[in-house]
Amino acid sequence: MRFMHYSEEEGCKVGANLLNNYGEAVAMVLFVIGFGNLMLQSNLIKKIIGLNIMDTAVYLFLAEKGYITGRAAPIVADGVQSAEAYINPVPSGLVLTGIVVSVSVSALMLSLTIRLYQRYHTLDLDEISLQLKKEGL
Amino acid sequence: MSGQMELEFVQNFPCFSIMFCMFAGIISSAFKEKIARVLNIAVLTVNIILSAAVLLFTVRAGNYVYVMGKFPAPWGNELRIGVLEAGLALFFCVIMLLCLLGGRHKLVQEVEEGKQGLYYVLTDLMLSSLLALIYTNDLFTAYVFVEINTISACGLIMIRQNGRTIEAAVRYMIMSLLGSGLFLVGICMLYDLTGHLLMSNIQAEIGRIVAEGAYRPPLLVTIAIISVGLAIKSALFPFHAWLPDAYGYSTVSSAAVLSSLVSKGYIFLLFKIIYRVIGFDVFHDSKIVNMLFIFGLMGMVFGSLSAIKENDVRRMIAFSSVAQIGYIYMGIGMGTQVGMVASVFHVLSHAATKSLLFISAIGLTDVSGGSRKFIELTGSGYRNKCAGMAFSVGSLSMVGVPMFSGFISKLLFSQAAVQNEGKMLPTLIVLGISTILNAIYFMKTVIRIYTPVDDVEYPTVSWGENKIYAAVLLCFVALNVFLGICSQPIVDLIEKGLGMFA
Amino acid sequence: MTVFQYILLGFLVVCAISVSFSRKLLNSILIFMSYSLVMSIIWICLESPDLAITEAAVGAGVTSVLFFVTLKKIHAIDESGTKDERESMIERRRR
Amino acid sequence: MSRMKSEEEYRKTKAFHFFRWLSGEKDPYIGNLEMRPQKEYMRAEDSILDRMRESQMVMDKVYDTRHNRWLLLFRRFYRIMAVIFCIMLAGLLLFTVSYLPPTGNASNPDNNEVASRYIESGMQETGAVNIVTGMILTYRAFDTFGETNVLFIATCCVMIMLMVEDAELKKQEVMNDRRFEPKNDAILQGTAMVLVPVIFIFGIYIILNGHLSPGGGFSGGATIGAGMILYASAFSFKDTQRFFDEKVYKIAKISALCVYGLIGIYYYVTGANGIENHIPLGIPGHIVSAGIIFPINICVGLEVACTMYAFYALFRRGGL
Repeated sequence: MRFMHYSEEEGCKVGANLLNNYGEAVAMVLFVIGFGNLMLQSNLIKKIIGLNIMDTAVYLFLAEKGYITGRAAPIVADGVQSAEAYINPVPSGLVLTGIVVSVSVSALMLSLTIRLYQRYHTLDLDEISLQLKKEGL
Repeated sequence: MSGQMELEFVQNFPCFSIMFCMFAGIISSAFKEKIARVLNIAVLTVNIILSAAVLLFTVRAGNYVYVMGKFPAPWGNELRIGVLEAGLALFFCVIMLLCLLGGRHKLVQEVEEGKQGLYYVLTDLMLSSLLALIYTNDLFTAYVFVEINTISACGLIMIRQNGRTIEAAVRYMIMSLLGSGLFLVGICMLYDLTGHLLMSNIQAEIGRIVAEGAYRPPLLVTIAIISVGLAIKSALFPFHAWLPDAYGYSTVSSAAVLSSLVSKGYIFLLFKIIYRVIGFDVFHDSKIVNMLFIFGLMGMVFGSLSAIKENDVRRMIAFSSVAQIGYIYMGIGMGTQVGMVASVFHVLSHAATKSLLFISAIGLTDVSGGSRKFIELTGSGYRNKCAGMAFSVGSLSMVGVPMFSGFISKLLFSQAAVQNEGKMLPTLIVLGISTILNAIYFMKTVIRIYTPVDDVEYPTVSWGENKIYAAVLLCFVALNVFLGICSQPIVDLIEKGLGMFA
Repeated sequence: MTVFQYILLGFLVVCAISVSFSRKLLNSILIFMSYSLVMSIIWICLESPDLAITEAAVGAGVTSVLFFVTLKKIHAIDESGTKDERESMIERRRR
Repeated sequence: MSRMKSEEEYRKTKAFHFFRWLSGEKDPYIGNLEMRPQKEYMRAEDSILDRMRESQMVMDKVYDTRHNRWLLLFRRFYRIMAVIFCIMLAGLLLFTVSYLPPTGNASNPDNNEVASRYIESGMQETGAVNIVTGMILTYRAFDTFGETNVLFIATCCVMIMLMVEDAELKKQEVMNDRRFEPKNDAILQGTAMVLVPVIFIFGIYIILNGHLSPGGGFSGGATIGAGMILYASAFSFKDTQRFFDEKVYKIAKISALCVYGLIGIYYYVTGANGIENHIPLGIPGHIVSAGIIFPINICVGLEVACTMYAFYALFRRGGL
């Protein structure tokens, strides 16, 4: 059960699949870019774009995971039903669920942005909190 | 295949309770505020009855698996109901009902007329998502309902529309979206490593992985990512920037529900993941427990310090809930069974006490001209006797005076610390420090509200004027004292449930 | 095919970085729209057409439209939309 | 014997004055010391103004975003820490990816009995030719119902945020809705006249063939919503309200969700209790087949279309 020791001595060298998993690598880079936008950008709209980039990066990761080389899309064509014919359908379902979640979340964030702008005429969250301090609400 | 065998009718109740909440939310979005409120209270009462029946059944017959649909374990969705799940569902329904009843008069004042119906829609859907988070046996279902929970919590914050609440809602959304992004990545990696989404199958696969020794580093990173994501969502110490505004300025029932239920839902999901997905031993062997432990200790101290600095009652209570969440994570971070039991009990006691504090604080501020500053609150305990009594009970329980619930959880925490030799000293020291700090700021408030002031320009409220409010406060106090006095059966129940969990 | 995928993935990264560093909000939203379209093409290459259709309709279609309406609401695309959004905001506050 | 001094001589001596002063009969300085009434201290106006200006300057210095040194320092520190955190996260995730099983490999752990059962017996068990649709609407139906509720609750929150109840505020919103836009653009309207029916038909096709071909409720609903958005932006909202106003929206959305929920609860309960549910699967490949998938696709499509259009309308003019 104690697997920490092994992982520490393996942890120094990077595993072998990095070049093979280039899709996942790009997805993770995109995820971090979106994460950083969501965390660092002062402009709310760019925060929301970063949120969308983050979500789509995760979905790209899932889609890459579902892909199997040389197999077709999971739609039964002329009665062939062997598991060797089609790619893994599960990640597609998960991504289909996730896309709708992300669009609703971004719509909610955009509505909040509109209201904040109509009140304070700025998109910078820190300036908004400073104005709130000033008006001492 | 447990799905195919004949079930008792009681076993359908969890599915029914989730679906009832969703139906209530959907239907009441068509009607006016009055019908929505009646529907909401009816659904909450029905849910209390159903959860109580499920709790009795599980205590009698042990835990069982409920297949949502025709297809059993690795193929379809599942609910898994045990003692702990049923008890927590019952508790959450009771707390939510009391919070909504207690905060209603403020809701009518603070939310504009046409939008009070939507408030009850949000609460219905939030309750359904909480129940689904409690009952579900599937990680991706958990993710979807975490999103529902986040969106409805944001709606509860922003429905009182002033600048503070909208800004707080934006900050809350940003933090919790960072958290859910990390959580989703963790789920995807787990799926990639194990090929399952159902908790039981994932646990079996992880056991095999750890035994074989393949994929150890990604598994470790995955555990870390999931824990950090859920910690961000439940406002662990470094990530609590959104919390004081969100709790301090939203309408009072929202503040009570958020502080007592929403974060607890995420924490319970973390419990489930530790026990049922990753496995307790694997989680205990990883270094993440120490990380959670350290952050919990920091939260206990810094939350209390910033609560001492506040001069606004509701923000002070909000900061103290940062400290209490630190307690819970400290209990998780001990990595022992006893610590887990203490954390679960603290979830219960904190939910009861914090909502009591919020709702009684609103009574005190109402008789002080609506101002939350301490200087205005002087003597308000005499002007609104019932709220003052309830507030002092809550404060005593938070400080950890015997015969109240907070004392029991502190006792359990210290027992867990004594049994864990490595982390005993820091735990006991920080527990003592944060108890002293709690005592400082809560006793300051209690003394302030019971300081007699000669020229009283504010009106005096008697018990009978708002009967529902007084009754809610009495129920909360009774719940608190019940948790404090006959705690042994509850602790036994929690231990039984955690035993069934693994 | 793999070369095509390399190109598209590189385009994704370029889009994401340039979104974060572009100064005008309108440009960043247009770049994000093309990002979604490229993403849906990649999903077609990955043999999942359902995702491609949904992403093209939701991500590239509706989400971008919502972004544009938001920009219009906050007056970032009107006669002052040509200059930097921040300074136009500052001068609006002076008024 | 001492000689007596006369009274008037004695009154001139210093001793007499001294003793008289001691006994307090008379103040020696009275008469030869002038007393002036003291005028009270009065602060000058400009000093008050100076002080107020100073406090104002202090306030500005404290709350000034750009010139407050400590605030800027804190922000820079926060940014640097966040950048470092992001870089560490990137390194960690890439390190993890390098250990994950290889892409496109058929023997990965995620291509296990679950996926193979979905593929091999999915068509017989769900009646859907499109395995993904069959999976998300039959095997994992609970997820999808939760997801539909995510859309619903997001619409509720956007309504709370942007719905304008007040009458003249609403009129004002509608007034400045079309600023900087041509009212009746001939090119746009002509294109919309041609495109909107095509888009609607395409969306309906996607929804109805969701179990036979790529697509399904979500993509088709989003397509129909995009068509409605195009119609509403080419013409005015009045033309849209002729066939889609708030009442229709509420009826459509709530009926769709309720039908979906009823089908779902019937399906869950019968499946869990092992009762045979009486929904025929039909022949795979026909339009009306695949048991519960066909009606659920229609409901989801309706819900998604309503939601997308509602987002747009609420953003544009604070009401449907």
